[in-house]
Amino acid sequence: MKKLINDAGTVVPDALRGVAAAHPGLRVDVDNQIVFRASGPRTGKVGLVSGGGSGHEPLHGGFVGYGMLDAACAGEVFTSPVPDQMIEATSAVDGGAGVLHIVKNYTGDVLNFRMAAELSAEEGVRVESVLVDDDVAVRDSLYTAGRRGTGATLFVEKIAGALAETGAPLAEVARVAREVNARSRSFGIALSSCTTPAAGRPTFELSDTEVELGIGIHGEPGRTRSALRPARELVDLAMDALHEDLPLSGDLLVMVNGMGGTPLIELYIAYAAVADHLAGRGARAARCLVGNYVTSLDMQGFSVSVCRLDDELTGLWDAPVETPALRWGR
Amino acid sequence: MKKLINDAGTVVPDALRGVAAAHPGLRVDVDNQIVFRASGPRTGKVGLVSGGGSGHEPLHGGFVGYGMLDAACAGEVFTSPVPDQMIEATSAVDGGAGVLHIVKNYTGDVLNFRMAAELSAEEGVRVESVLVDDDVAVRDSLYTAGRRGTGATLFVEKIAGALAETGAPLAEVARVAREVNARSRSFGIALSSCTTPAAGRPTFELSDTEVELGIGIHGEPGRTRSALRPARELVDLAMDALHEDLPLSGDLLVMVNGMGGTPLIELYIAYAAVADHLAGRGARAARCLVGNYVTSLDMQGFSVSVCRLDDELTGLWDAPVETPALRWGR
Amino acid sequence: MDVAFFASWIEEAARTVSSDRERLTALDAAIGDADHGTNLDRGFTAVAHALGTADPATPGALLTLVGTTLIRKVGGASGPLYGTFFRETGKALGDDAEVSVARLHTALQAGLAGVRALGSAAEGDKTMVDALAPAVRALEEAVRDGGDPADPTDAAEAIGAAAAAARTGAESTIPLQARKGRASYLGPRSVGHEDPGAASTALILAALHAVATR
Amino acid sequence: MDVAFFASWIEEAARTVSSDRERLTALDAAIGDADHGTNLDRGFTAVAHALGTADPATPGALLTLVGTTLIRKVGGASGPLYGTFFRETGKALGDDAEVSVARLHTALQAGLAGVRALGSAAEGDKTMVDALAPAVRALEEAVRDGGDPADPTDAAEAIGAAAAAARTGAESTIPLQARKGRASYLGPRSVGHEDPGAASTALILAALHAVATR
Ligand SMILES: Nc1ncnc2c1ncn2[C@@H]1O[C@H](COP(=O)(O)OP(=O)(O)O)[C@@H](O)[C@H]1O
Ligand SMILES: Nc1ncnc2c1ncn2[C@@H]1O[C@H](COP(=O)(O)OP(=O)(O)O)[C@@H](O)[C@H]1O
Ligand SMILES: [Mg+2]
Ligand SMILES: [Mg+2]
Ligand SMILES: [Mg+2]
Ligand SMILES: [Mg+2]
Repeated sequence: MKKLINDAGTVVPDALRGVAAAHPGLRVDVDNQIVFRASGPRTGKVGLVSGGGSGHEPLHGGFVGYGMLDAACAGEVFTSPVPDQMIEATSAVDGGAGVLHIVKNYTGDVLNFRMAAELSAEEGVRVESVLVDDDVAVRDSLYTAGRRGTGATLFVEKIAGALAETGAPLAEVARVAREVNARSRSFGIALSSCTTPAAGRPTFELSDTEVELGIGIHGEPGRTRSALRPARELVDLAMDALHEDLPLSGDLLVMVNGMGGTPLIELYIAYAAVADHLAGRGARAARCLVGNYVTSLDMQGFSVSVCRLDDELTGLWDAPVETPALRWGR
Repeated sequence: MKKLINDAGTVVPDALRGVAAAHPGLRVDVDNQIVFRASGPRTGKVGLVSGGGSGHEPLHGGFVGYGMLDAACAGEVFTSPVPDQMIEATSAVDGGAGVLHIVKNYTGDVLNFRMAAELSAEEGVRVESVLVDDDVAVRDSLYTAGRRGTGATLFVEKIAGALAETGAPLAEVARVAREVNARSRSFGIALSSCTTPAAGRPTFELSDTEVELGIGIHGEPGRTRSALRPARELVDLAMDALHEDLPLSGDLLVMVNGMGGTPLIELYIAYAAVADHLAGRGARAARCLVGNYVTSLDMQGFSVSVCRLDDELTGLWDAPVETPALRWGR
Repeated sequence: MDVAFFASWIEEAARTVSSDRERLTALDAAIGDADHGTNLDRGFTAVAHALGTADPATPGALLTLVGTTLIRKVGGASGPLYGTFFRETGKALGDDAEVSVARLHTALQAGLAGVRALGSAAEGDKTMVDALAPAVRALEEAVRDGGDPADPTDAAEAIGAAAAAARTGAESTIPLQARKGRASYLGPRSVGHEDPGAASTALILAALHAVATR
Repeated sequence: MDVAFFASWIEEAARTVSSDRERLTALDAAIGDADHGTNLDRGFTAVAHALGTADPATPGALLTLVGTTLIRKVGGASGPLYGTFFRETGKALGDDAEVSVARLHTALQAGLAGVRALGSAAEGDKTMVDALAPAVRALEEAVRDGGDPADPTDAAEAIGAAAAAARTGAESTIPLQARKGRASYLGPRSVGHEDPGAASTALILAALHAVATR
């Protein structure tokens, strides 16, 4: 394993110390692994708390700031954070209007956030939880833990965050968050595995001519292995999978997301193919992001996320945001 | 070689098509491989043109937009663009106040930009050229082609771009650009080589326990090979090299830059070490960037760039910028 | 079985989780995210620390503290699930200073019920429940079939049956397709691998047996 | 040597650059950025295309077009340098329809001067100049030492001496430490490798020789 780290056991606090040093707009509780806005809670504003395992940077800490999250809890690499962190974050960001938990649908995240929500409620904070489960690679049925939460988490955090900034009530913010999730789908493809610092070797092995289709963001193998092929064809595979689940039409918010080890030049090549694919279906990327936003350590690969926009969602997407990883309008 | 590409021969135009599709604020001439602001030249504003080999994304095309470049010429991977592109870009962005060429110090870039500047001048455009040569790994002497231009290119493009936006004359914009370069230094360390699409295999081989010290941004080997060690120690090596050349003191602009294949979590770990190192020297990162900005395809590694700020430069750094890869204040 | 016995169990469990950490992580790499061994090792290290400072007076208090610590320190799926298991087991033991095998059985049953309620996994879903449920059943049978509930040899035998059932249960997950947790994302590709949580449950019950035969 | 002869040279140079592309790129990988073969191959492909459409009338016009095309299409260090080399050589040939070896020598001398002026490399800096300069010198000597300037066999021999000198010159770069171009960044680590530009110069002159002996 070759990583720019000090010690496999201190990866998360070491990185959080860097986040703290780099971003004066954030307050980082390194011991409890929580990233807050430095400005603290705003009275009457719904607080947004998210969190999850580390290794997906900039998700979630990089999305804390005006117009997006109020706090993010960082777990160990690929391991959901614990209820204590969530409870601490929840009470710290409550401005009296309640707190929204944005939870990616993994058993660990769900169980820990559920415990935290119950205990926070007992402490008198109004909490609503929204589950993100956008990954069409997982068939949602009795036979799985349900779809995973992946790229759409960014969409939910941005759009719900923008609405919260307007002073909308908790129920409204939760409604729009669920709406974004319901309108969003993702599909990911890996060209390589990733190596967690603790394990020290790649989670799975891929030959030079293979890709994993339908991967999540934890280095877990995908649903099938397939032959490496031109970017255009890989994108078509992903887009077809999305379309099968949610017809691609009208104005879309589109993200071509890198898994951490894929350079930007390749992501733009993929985005060109996405734009072509959408044109072929008569749909349009009204808004887009191309970059490394929801990553899986050093994995090479990409995911495509789409959200069917309406005027309300487009307006909230365009609203100002000021976080380390997403910034416009201020 | 495993890359998200269509064909090794069409990497640059394919990526430029993606840039064009993703960024309505840009106009991309895919045939001539030039990225322009969609808004065209502004009368009385000095135009800023840069460019270089591809494979360093977001440099340079990702820095075209308000407050930064007016045009960027993209060469083949790791190969400087040709004079025709530069001449075309220069005449297209001239708003009557002349054009600044920002040139990274590599023989290829220098020669091609020199030819372009001469021909553009013959066509009646006032052109000034600024050479960026910030890489302290190369001893500047009679015995080398001089220091390479690396991370400081971003600093020069941002700060000169901000000044140009105020309507400052060409000589002033060139002066501040040279000043930024004179105050900036960089040093890079690679944990892996990179693979150009045309070559199809890594430019050099590194074992699992080795790093290359003093690398540039073209996958070229560094000046020495050394043992892999904790991030903190690698950072100290880089910082010591910078300090030896330009004492680290006072307010600095600092960039911890990823080489393309290193995930953000590791860059933050490095940034924590940079902040510690600076504190130890009584210096301060008054402004900073942490991310993949001046990359070398899929190389794993990082570079640290510093610029000694004064009030003028800090103000220009803080001025609004709106490009695909750097955005604040609007 | 007194509080010292239960302290030894947890100590032994911590030791064996630590020495089998790589194996558990490797199992998780195959059908999960390669962290199960690291997660449990981190959790049991925190447990050792918590027990060292708190020094609980009864078996019930001890196991409840173990559970709370796991919930607070592990994260992931296994943190709340194992945490709940130990908490519910501990709570069921009340303030008793001395625990019989029969009492242990009902307490473990409560622990299992807690895991089931939280994770809603049924047997056959390829989770820790596939090791835990047969273990509790085996203990129940051993208790019912007799022996002297106060005789330590008989207790050790009963616990041995439970540990063996856990091991068999863990192995029985190999041919199963996962329906819960991260492994379920793999669909049919989850077949052919032992579930890491079931494997760690077998380890934890083997530790109980090891301590009972000392 | 007429325009057809020079067209054949360039054709042969394109062929050999293309077939040696990987080797040139590998040389560049060792002390540069692994693109020299790709760069030249792209350039000569564009040259072939340009010659196919433009059909220049004289050797001078042809070589000038070759140079301009290389400048326009190659980029990097070698684009302007080789471009200048061919342009200056072509310009020095003026409108002549037929070129003697002596005339070729003075023209190549002008090409070399152009490369020197642009890149300011001296012999021994480990660049293409280390192949080009001895080649031009060898041609000069061959011309001076006689032979019938109009006899094709004597011309071929003279050109053969130039090509051999270029090859020797390219090999002479191996022990050198680079002082120009990308390889100079490596300092002492550039020692022990053949300069890719010198290697391609040797190829281009070998192509000239091959055509001259047909
Ligand atoms: N719903 C569930 N009910 C019971 N056990 C579960 C459930 N989901 C997962 N598990 C268990 O948790 C184990 C994985 O734990 P661990 O790897 O520590 O957490 P994570 O999956 O969050 O990385 C699985 O092997 C399985 O035995
Ligand atoms: N200043 C110079 N003068 C003469 N030749 C040079 C000079 N700099 C570089 N070269 C030649 O250019 C070759 C490299 O060409 P190429 O790899 O195509 O360009 P780049 O270095 O821009 O990638 C070197 O091997 C060397 O022979
Ligand atoms: Mg996990
Ligand atoms: Mg090059
Ligand atoms: Mg796991
Ligand atoms: Mg080269």
